[in-house]
Amino acid sequence: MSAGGHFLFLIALLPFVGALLPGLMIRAGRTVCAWTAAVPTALALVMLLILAPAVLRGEVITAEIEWLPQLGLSASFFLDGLGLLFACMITGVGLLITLYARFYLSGDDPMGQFYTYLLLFQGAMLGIVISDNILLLLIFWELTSLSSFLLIGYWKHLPEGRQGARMALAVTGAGGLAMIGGMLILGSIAGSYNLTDILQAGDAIRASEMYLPALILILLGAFTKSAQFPFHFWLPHAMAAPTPVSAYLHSATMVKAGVFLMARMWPVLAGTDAWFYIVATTGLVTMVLGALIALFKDDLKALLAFSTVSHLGLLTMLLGFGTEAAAVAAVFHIINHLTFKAALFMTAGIVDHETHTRDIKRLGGLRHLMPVTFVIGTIAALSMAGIPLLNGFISKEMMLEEASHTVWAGSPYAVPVLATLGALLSVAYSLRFVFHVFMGPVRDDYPHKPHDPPFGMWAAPALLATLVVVIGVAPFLAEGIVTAAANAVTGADLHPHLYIWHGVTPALFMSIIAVAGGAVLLLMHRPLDAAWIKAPRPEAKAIFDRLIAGAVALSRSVTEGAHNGAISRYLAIFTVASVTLGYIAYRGSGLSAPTRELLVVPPVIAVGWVMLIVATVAVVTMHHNRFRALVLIGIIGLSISAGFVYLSAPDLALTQISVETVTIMLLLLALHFLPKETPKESPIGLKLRDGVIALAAGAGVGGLAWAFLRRDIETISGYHIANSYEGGGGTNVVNVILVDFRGYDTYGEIIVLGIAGFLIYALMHALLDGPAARRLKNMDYSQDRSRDRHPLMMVVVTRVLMPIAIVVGAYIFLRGHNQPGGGFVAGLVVAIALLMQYMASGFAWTQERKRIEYHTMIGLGVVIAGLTGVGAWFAGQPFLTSAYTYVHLPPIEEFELATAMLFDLGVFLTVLGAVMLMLYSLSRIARFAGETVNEGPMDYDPGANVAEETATEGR
Amino acid sequence: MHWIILPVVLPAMLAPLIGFVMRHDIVLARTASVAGTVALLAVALGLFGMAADGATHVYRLGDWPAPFGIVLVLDRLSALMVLLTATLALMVLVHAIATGWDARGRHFHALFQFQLMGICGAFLTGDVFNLFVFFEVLLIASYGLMIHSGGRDRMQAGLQYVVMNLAGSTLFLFALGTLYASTGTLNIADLARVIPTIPPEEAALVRVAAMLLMIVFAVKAALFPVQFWLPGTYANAPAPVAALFAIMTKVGAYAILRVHTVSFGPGIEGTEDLAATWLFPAAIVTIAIGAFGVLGARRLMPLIAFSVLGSMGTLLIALAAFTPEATSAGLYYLVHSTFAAACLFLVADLVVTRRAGDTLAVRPPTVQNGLFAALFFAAAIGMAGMPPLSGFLGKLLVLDALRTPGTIGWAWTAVLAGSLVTIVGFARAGSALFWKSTATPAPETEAPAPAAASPLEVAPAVAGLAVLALLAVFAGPLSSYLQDTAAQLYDRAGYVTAVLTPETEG
Amino acid sequence: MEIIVASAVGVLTAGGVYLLLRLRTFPVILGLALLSYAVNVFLFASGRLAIDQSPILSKYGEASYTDPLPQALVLTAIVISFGMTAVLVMIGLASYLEADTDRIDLDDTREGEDA
Amino acid sequence: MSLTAEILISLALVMSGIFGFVGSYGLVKLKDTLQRLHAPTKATTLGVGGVLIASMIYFYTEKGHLSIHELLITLFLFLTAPITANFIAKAYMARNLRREDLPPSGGEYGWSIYDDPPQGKDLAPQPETPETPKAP
Amino acid sequence: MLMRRLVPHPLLSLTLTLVWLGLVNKFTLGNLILGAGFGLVIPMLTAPYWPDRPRIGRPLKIAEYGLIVLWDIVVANVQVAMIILFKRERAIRSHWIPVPIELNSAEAITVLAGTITMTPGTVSATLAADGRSILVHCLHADDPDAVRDEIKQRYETRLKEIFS
Amino acid sequence: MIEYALLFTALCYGVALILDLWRIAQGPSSADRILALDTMVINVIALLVLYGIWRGTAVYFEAAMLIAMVGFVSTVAYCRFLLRGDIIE
Ligand code: NA
Ligand code: NA
Repeated sequence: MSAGGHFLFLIALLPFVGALLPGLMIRAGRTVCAWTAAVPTALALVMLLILAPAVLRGEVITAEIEWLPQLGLSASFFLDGLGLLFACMITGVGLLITLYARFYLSGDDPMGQFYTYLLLFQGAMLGIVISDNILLLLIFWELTSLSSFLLIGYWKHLPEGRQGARMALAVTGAGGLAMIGGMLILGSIAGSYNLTDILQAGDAIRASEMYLPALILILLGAFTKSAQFPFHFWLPHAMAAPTPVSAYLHSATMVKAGVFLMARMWPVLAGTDAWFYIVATTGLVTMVLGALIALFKDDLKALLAFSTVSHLGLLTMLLGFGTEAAAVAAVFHIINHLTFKAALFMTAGIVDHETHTRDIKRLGGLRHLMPVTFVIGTIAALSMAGIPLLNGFISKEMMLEEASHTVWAGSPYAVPVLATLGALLSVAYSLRFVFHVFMGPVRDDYPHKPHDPPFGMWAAPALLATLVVVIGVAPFLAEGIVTAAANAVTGADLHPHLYIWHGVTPALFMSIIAVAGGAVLLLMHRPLDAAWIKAPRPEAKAIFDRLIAGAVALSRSVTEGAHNGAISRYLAIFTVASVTLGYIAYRGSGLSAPTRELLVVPPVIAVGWVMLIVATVAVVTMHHNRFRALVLIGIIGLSISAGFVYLSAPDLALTQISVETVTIMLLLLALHFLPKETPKESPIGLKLRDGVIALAAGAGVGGLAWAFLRRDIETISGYHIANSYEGGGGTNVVNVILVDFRGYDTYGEIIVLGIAGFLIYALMHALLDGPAARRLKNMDYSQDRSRDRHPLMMVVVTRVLMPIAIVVGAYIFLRGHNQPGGGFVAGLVVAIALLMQYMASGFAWTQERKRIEYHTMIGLGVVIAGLTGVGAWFAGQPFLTSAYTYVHLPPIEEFELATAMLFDLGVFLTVLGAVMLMLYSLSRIARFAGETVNEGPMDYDPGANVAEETATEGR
Repeated sequence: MHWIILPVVLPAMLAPLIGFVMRHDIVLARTASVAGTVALLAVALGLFGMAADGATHVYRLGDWPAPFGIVLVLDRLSALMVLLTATLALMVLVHAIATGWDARGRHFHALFQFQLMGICGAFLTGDVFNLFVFFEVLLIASYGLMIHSGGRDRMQAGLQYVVMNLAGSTLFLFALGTLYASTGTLNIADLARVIPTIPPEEAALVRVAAMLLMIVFAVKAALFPVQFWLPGTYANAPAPVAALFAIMTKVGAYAILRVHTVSFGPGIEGTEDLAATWLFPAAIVTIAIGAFGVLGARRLMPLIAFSVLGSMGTLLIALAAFTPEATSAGLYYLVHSTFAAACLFLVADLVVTRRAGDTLAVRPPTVQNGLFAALFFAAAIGMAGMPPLSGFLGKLLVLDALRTPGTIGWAWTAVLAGSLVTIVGFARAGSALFWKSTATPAPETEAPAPAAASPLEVAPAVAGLAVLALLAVFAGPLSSYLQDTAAQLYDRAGYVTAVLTPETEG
Repeated sequence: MEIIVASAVGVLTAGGVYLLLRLRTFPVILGLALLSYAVNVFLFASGRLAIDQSPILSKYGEASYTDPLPQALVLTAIVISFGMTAVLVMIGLASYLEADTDRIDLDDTREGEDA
Repeated sequence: MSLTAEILISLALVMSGIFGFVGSYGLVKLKDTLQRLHAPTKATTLGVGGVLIASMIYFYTEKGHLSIHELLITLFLFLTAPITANFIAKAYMARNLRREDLPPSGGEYGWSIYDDPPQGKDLAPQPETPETPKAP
Repeated sequence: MLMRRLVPHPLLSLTLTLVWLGLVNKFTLGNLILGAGFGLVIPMLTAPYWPDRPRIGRPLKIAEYGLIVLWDIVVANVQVAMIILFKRERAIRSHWIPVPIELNSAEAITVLAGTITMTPGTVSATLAADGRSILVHCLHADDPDAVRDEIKQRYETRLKEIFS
Repeated sequence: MIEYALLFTALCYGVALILDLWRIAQGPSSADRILALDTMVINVIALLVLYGIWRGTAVYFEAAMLIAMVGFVSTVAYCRFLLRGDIIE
């Protein structure tokens, strides 16, 4: 870090910190607010001025903090002549704008916000010009786009403001993104993202094959920001911003960022044919075109905006020439343009502020009403026209001089002629600004009676106008900064001299032609204007709007077409993708030779297969009758369970069949509310498509199974078989895996069930609290029903069967560790037993007599399982480590006690609780739907009449 | 030594208690839920510290050696993901409580804790089947959260979400079956040991398994062409839930990263080519879809949802390269995009609940229009990857890491153009919501104006923005941690040794 | 036997996928049920097929056992898919009651003005 | 295993096989649903009984201890078969027959599928008062 | 009364104990104790669902009744099998037979209906709403009244004795 | 001898299953289908017990018993659905 480097951090940081203040200080009044906004700017300026002497001596101030070294991004800053020039411009004009805005903004405008945005923007601009790391520069670059978006859209209620802001953001944002690409390429060629390093690597960069892409991408950024043709159209629309913003962004700062960047990169990128033809040509075209359009703009600010476009073109062209003299001219013109253009914008703002119009056709004669404004405006405008003794003249002469000996594609005339034309047009619109606004007779139809504004408002432009004159008369005063900046741009050691009088050069003649021609054009303005209005020309805004609207419409049709909520299509795509990608993966390699001998198929198994296939096909073909489909599903479940038994998987059989039963119950309960038929609505084409997809999926999965079923592999389960008894204390290896080896899976699994229970309960409440409740109430399920609800026979049999089923559940639970069974199946068996009771005696009656909340059961189950796992900690073992022991209690024979059983108890409780909570929730909905409630265990108990006293017992 | 299991056990024990003990007392439930989440955050920080030294910690559940039992594996990556989850969770939880979302239905806090359990479990496990189980845990909890408080649109969207994920889970099982059938093991480290021993010319089955697994993970990560579920889901979920879901897509990304690096990853002849064939182009298309969606959105919530989609594309484009550099860039972007998305949803919630719906049509300005506008633009800047928030750095890192000739053109174009379209889309939306509204007079007869947002309601969103800023400021140290993380991830031998060697610390 | 199992898985999958692609909630639920049968058998088969070799340790000498691990995995999968199905059924029902239609596709495009 | 046992077992098996077949054959052959109901409820149930008896004898002679859990299945089937038949019959009647198709019950009340049960004082069906869930 | 609460249904308790022994399929003291435990606990837990204990008057008759029914089942099955296998379809004459009953307890009615279903060619299709008659479907009978009378005399009379 | 008897019986039940299947496909009433499914369940139970005898093991007994139990419950549920629509009311 060089001496004074700390100041650089402060300069970069101050505006951002300061941005917080105005918003907070606005309560203290508008003037205080303005002051708080001015302080950081002023401080930054002071620091710059402190550093200035050293920089002017040719020193470069640097400062660096590491930020993201992995990327090559560091918070490093440097200040050379170019940076100093721009930084001073940014802070200096910033101060003036702060002052001006204090008076310009009306009482309704949120001033705090304004200054906040302004400072943010200023910080971003300062960052750009003092960044020593191009990634850092990119960050500030994007920040200028964002903050200018806020500034342009400041008057949110105006559609022009919003649209202008979005347009600016879109165009400059796009350029910025392109520039990211360019900068990353540049960095990788140079091997560093530090500007100081990159500036040393010019030769390497220009020689690289990636030079052209990088150049184009970076220029895209610069051109969009600096409103170069064909990206110039956003700038005039940005004029919807309050005039202080226009004066700042569109004269001094933001639009100059592109120019700055070209100047910054000049030593690295300039000097090639590509550079010359792209940059100089673009600049030239922009200069002429901008000037031409400016001439016919009736809106004062639009006129100035296009004039800015034109001048930016001029600067671009100069930088594009790639000569050192042109670079000097560019640097000098940057200063000059700043002074007169900012003054002009402020003048325009004053006129607008005073007359309530910016329409030139409604103005004229203001010379008498607003003499001060007139003087300021005229000086600035004449400088813009390039009238001698004003600073614009000098730099324009230098420009014409450079143009006069530039050869473009072999032609020595193209550039000089067009440059002169540009200058000529420039004279014309500048004079128009003076004559059509201030000269002529005083009118009596101004929207508002104008007079000169308060001093605070004209002070800033007056100061600038003074500068215009001072530099115009004594240009050598600017030599120091111009030299420093030009040396920074070119990397050479130049000592340019600035004179008012350049001698009789081609430039002088070109200048004379321009002034004379401009005057003539102004005289002919009326007919020309009429012709212009009639002439067909592309309206950039309309094109842009159409472009965006088209993009939006396209996006909309793409996204809405694709994400239209047609889940069947999503699923079809998902299936097709899975099959296709799976197949691609499969085709990428081969298979080993089959090793397994195939098992024979006994006839009964073949029958089972037929059952399964027929039932599946029938489900598919008959699914429109929903109840029938459920019956058919029953066959599938049955055959698969039997198949599991045959294939040595008794646990699977038990689980499959009991789960299936409960599932069918749930489906039946739900089907009660749903339509009983599925309409036949799929067109044949869709069915065909789905059929093909389904067959492909089936073939894929079946083929996969067929492929691996014939091949043996080593698996890890030998360990499980070997350690199940010794280490896990059980002989049912599957169960030991479930509660011990992979007990953690089971833990997750019961949690899934518990959540399902909770979820369904919550959903039931959401339904009953919502509008669906009313629909439910109005549903009529009564038609077509049998009259007996709780038949006597069923009730009686259940009285015996349910306890038996519970014993069976207990049995299955207790033996699970050693024989097929376990907590899960047991839970389902007991749940089915309870279900039997619910079916027999009805929900309300049964529910009244239940002993334990199902929520509690789920909670207990999950907690018990968890605590069993945690218990192992106290033995210094990991979660879910089991222990078991054999207990001998005479007269009972020896039995095993295992913590795994406690875990299984958790499983049991969760399963039972979850299933019951699900059924409970579904039944609650049915109760809500106006179902009646039974109060006795059966429809009619003939015994109750005989022995009434016993019938009421147990209530 | 039991620290590793805590992120799973803690919420898993708390949730049922909240579910059955505190089901009728929202204050108690809130207290417990916040306390639990804070504790989770503390644990996550502890784990983060534990993993920072680069050791791979293995926790053998049931004291069974890998690959026969299930192990939890804590390395830098899983520690990071758990920490990310816990931080996000706390933010979202405070928002849900402050805005009262949690009281608009039953069992919010129980489901929330279960959700955390599932996510943490998925990040910590070292076993693919267990990964499936925890996927299911987090999914079923997410179903509950998704339809929390009910309502027609939400219910229909929830139904689609469930169906899509059930299809995904089915594919997961097909993939696991194929995997076990072709390798005989389920442990990620053991797979990494076994798969290289399969002759490359006989690897068809394991290749299918790898590919199907990738599709499964891609469904979660919302990658083209299995991304369709995301916009409808996120747009219709309660906003805080959508914010929490920001981590859910990352679970998919994490799984791809973990499994397809360690088990099938670079250097394994039979399977290494699979990842790139589809992942990379899919990520490109995903970015495009996300960007188009943002630009074309008619409603705010889908707009944000699409921006999440786009961010997943950007993330996956980095991960698809399967190089340590790109992975570490991707991880930075992952952390960033999680907070950015969450933040955006939280801000949107503040706005939408005070506005008649989330259509991007002009409505009179709400209370605190300026505050909301500022928050929205800040969050949008984060999401669109604009400076000064971390998204810009994330994007730069990703771009910088993708420089191979085959990828650079597509990747850069997609990321940069996607950003542009996204920016334009956000600008349009913000302009309509906050600017245009100022030109709309409030209707004469109006229901009482919605209440202003309390500081507590705004705090989580602001905290999210602060995190984005901090991520940017401390990008250097974070990146170097992430480089170490990626290096550790690509050190497959180290992982395998740590997991499969019996005497390593447990 | 192997071809029986493989073909059964294939047919169940095909049927499941076909129903999964239908437009109403109920057939979709049926489709998922078929798919879950298919996947359970598939997963089970990944341990290869064996007859009369149940993984219940025998006290009498050496015996051969089928691979128990896939069976345990299938059990876990069955339970999980049960929970999921229950939730799906309930959400399907809720969606029907809220929207008064059991179409599973939805039209999510609603009006919104250009900004 | 003694020849007697073998013969007994085989006999029980063959008989049960025949009954099992007859049950399903009746299901196919008989023309009316209610007629069909007779076949499986009896024949099939008995068929299973035969298999179970065979199993008991087999395990007794083979393993030497009396296996009784087959009896449980038998008990279960005998307990449930009447209910099953009853329900299926009612389901059929409710959907396919009208009150007039059946003979009168001869008592005060008609058949339960068509007629409401006698209304006792606490048997009156009444709608549940919708329980408004407590707001949390 | 306490006894009544502790052992609400002694027969059920006995049955459950036997069921347990059947399930474990091994008669040991430990299993008997465990089974008896279940036999005691489970009826206690499920007592609310079986509020009134049926009065069984003549326990010995139960055995007799059981044997008769078992015999009838075997015979019935052979008969039905014959009808199914060999009778031409047109020759089968099915009937609806309403059987008025005098049993009062729900348990008794259930046993009767069950018996009817399991025995010769009859299925009890439904009860009257007041439980005072059973509608029996007869697969094949030349004299429906005879069938009704046999039901009443062979089964109902015995059941009346048992449940009294 | 027992082997042949087992084979014969198994074949009988196999054919029975096919007949049941035919009835399920044929209907015509839902009651017929339920009846046929119930018969199928009982036939499968018989086959499982036969399988147990054939293999000389009691491992498959629980499956048979459980199928008997759930077969009953689901039959009742199907019927209740036809009778009342709501199986638990
Ligand atoms: Na253990
Ligand atoms: Na399990």
